[in-house]
Amino acid sequence: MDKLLKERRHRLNEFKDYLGKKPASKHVEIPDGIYTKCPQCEGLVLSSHIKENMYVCPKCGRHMYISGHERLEQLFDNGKYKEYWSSMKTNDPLDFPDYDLKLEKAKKRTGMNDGVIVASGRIGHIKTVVVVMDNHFMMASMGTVAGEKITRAIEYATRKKRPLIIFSSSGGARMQEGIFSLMQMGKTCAALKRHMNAGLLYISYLTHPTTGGVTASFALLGDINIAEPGALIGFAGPRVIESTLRQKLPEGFQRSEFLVEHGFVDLIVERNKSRETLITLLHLHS
Amino acid sequence: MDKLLKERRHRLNEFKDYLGKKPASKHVEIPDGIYTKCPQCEGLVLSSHIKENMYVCPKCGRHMYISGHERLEQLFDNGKYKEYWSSMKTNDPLDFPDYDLKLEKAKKRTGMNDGVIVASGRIGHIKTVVVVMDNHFMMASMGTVAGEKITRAIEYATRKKRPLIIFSSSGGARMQEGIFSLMQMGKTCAALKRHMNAGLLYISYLTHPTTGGVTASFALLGDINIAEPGALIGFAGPRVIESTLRQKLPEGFQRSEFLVEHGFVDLIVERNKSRETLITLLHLHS
Amino acid sequence: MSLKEKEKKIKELEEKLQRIKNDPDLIDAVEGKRIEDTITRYKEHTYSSLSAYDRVYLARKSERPHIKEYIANLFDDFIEMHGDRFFKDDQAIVGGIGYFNHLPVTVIGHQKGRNLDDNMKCQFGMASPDGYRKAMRLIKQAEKFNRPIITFVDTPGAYPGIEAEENGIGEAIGQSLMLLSDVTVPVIVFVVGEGGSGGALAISIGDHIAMLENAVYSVLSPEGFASILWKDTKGERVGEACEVMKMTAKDLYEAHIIDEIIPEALGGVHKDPALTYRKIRQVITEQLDALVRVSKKDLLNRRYAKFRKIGDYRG
Amino acid sequence: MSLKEKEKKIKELEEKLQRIKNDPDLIDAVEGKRIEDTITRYKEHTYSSLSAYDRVYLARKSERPHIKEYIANLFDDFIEMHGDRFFKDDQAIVGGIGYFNHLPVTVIGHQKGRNLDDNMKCQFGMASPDGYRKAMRLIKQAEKFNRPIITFVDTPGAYPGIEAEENGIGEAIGQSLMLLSDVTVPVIVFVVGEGGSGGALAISIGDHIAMLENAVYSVLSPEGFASILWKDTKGERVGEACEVMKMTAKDLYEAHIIDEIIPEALGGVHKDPALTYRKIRQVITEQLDALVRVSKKDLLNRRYAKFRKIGDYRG
Ligand SMILES: [Zn+2]
Ligand SMILES: [Zn+2]
Repeated sequence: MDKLLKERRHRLNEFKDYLGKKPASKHVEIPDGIYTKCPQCEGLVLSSHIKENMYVCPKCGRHMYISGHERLEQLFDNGKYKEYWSSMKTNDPLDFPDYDLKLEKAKKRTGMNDGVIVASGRIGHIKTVVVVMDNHFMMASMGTVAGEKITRAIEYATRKKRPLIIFSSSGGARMQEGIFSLMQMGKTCAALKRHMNAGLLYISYLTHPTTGGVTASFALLGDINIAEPGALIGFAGPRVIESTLRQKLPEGFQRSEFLVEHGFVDLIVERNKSRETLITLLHLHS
Repeated sequence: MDKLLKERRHRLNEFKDYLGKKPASKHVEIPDGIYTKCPQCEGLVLSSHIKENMYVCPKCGRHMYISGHERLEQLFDNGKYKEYWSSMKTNDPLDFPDYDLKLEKAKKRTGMNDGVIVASGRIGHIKTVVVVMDNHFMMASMGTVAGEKITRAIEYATRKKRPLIIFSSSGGARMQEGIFSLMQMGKTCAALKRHMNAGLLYISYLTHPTTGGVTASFALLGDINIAEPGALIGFAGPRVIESTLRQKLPEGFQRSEFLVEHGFVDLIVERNKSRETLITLLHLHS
Repeated sequence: MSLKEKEKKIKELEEKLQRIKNDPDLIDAVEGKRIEDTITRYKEHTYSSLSAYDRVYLARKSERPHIKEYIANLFDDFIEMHGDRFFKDDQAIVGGIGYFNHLPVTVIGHQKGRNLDDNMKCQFGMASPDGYRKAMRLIKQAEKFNRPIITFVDTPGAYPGIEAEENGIGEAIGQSLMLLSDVTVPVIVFVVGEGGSGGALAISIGDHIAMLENAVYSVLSPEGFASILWKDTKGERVGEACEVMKMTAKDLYEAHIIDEIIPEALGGVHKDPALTYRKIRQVITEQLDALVRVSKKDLLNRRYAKFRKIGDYRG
Repeated sequence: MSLKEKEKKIKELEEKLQRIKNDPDLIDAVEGKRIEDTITRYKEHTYSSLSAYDRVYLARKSERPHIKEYIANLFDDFIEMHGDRFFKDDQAIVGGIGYFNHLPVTVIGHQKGRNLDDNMKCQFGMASPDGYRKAMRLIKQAEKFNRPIITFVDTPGAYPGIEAEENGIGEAIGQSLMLLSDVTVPVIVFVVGEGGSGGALAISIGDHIAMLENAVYSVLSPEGFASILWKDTKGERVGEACEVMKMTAKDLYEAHIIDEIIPEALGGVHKDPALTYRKIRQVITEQLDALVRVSKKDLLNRRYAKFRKIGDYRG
């Protein structure tokens, strides 16, 4: 048992490494007017071009980080939407050391109070509730604020009989809120069941990276699951698994294409086809 | 494509071999008063002992053929049950050459008009509808008579709000009735759905061998699936698969234990525990 | 002469005629017309007296339209959905959502490949449990959103393999039969090629079953049938099996197993797919028009009765 | 001194006392009693001042009763059911039907092994998707037959492996959460050992959540927590993590995450399991008595509200 624990500790350490360092897309800063190096093909592209191209590398198609609000602007008709509950903040239920400082830093960096944005507006004329997880805010990990906002978004969609789209991207449950974070998984899924029972459409849109407690709650439960190309989607992080099994993982493990092959994602949609595809799907279900 | 067809032909030929020769238990005749050689351990056992032991080899536990009526006698309280629709006969819908002769022969051998027996009575005081497939009648293959009798049994159970137990054993669809046999799969499953919708218990009891169209219709759809030890249960016959793949099949492939391991059978119950287990289950659901 | 040989002869004649036509020295218009008429008469004769065995040959022709062509020609804005949410995305079954006219429908069908590569990917249209579980997921989704379901059947049968057995191919087919028998939306079935065994039946429980003129539908392939019942391993009695099995659209229509026969062009649907698409379109229009008016309860009761009555027994 | 070391010391003292007692030359009755009292006081002191870290140590003790012991001691005529009907029978989850008093109930729980062989079979209680899908099958069955569900939670977390990811461990946990949140029969949850992460939560959505005195329940193991948040790879801050995570029964009761704490014998449930079984039996009796009176609608609304309200935010 001790050995197991040691191993587990080791694994989780690696997981931390992964969470802290991996998502290369997170660190691609795109200042206007200069060149940006694509983390995949290493090509140099004018930053303004990348932005125009919805943060997809025009050379290799790599889907890089796009902020939540930019995504919403590109998605809604005329870029217009209403945001909800943006001022919600956590009460830090565990009174966790230095958590307030971390939150403050994330807020300064992103201008948001949490990594979850809830929006409502029209997409192809159809009133739709949209949730976006912006992983520039503490990896968009799910604490009580994320859980509450997502739950309210789902309940709002159910009440108004509207379709729901959730763009997932998350490091999983927010450690600093402990068990309260874990419980958000149950809370969001319970709300989702009521949305489903009402015969309403839920499209889960998985983006890079979606792991842990978000993967294991609402992210794979869509009537339709869509993924962006090459996104990492899994429960346990690849390094955790690799170090547990002490063997190389198969090529493309836990990437969008792998999830299609294994039956968990319906379709992979490139970002520039996103709005068009969603409009078709919303209309097919309206 | 020609090669595929040739291969398919070859496979099916092997399947026929299997259907015609394999089920060793089928050919173990047990005349009273003399010794019988167990097809598994090859031990010699007094035939009367085997009969007393419900046709289970006392040396190695091999479950041999037991006639439908003997099974029913051992199952119902005081061995008492009412049989239904025993006089039903096929009209030979394809007017198939020599089918009438085959039926006549099977009837002479078994005293039955078809391999399916429908019975009703009390098991542990609980009124229960029971179907037994007796493979001494043309491998208990499912033609229009079997399909109709099973459907009526299910409908009767639904109407009377009674639990249903089906002891499967079959070579699959009855070839001589062509498409009419195939359609019995849909018919029985449709009836089963209504039994299920009524919140009633269906126990599927799989015995050696259960293959083809019976495996692919009602046999694996039980609320609880029970199998006798060592029974062959599969859709395609093992020889068909072996000759398609040109490789040895894994040890124990398609046997009861294999089905438990792969998640399709709840429990393996030895024949002498059969009545006791069913009584417990019926009571738990009454 | 087998249909295959006759078709070869027709092809040769047509090529000869083409050569003659292109050479003004060799022929005048009248003679050309006479040769052409002869060919036409021969074709008409050939295809108006097809044996059941000939139909099997036509039904299996790889030139016939496959599911993706039916989808492209009958539905708009089709989006294919993937995966069973358990294990795999089986390419032997294709499914998705699209518009028929302006009505959203769910489309599900077997997929055969045209070349060896495709054949391997979709296992010659022989689906595994994951294929039927994908179909079931889409059927439940259709029910949730009250979308009619249209299926296209074209398979030699379910896949016979180790993994298919491990993952419960029998259970998957049984579940599919049970689910379709009770799904509260209209289900329209088209048997467009080979309707083989339980693998075909699994997506063929519906309110209206139509079959293409040269399609076949049977409990087992005629080769398997001859082999099992007559120990015919050399394929000598396959033709006889085709006849005795009553597996053609006409036989099945007469036996009240199917509801309608969809005409094909002379020589098979692939000679003029548009003709058949038009007819299929008409059938879907008529059927949806009628079926969407029926209450859910009546729909289920009628579907139940439709399969319930199939049998031929006495006593 | 860690609890492990203290327990070692207690064991040594008790063995010594035993040796002394068995040798009449060495001791008189009075002195024996005095030594015994000293040991008892030391034990009482030790176990009445347990740190969160100590609880984690106790919660993971392999001597604690496992699911099969709970089943054997609380239910009659239990029949274990196997398999998910898709892929496998995962030994990390045990489920079946039995009587509680005379009421049929469905019992589901994680299974840890006691020896290495068992550990391997049931992956130390870390379930794969097939385990959660087996649980879901039994939950739906319980709903069909209107049977209350009782779960026993004891897992370090879901299994982190290639096959588990391939087969959708995340999807399976999510589905399980969704299903339990809406199942129309009473669900009573007992966290009896380690309640680790999503793998524990997946079968912990219920109407009444009870936790054994020394059980723990957390978003992640304290080792993982310290490692992720404090980059503590040597386990130096695990004790601190245990405190800050608020993972003990008492912490969770105060945070209104759980509804009740079930007492354990001094030194842990394994020292006197009967005491804890009696208490669990009493909780089930009381809860079933109350819950079966509630209408299905109210049951679901209350369960929804129970989880809905968990959070701590402003604005
Ligand atoms: Zn690039
Ligand atoms: Zn023997």
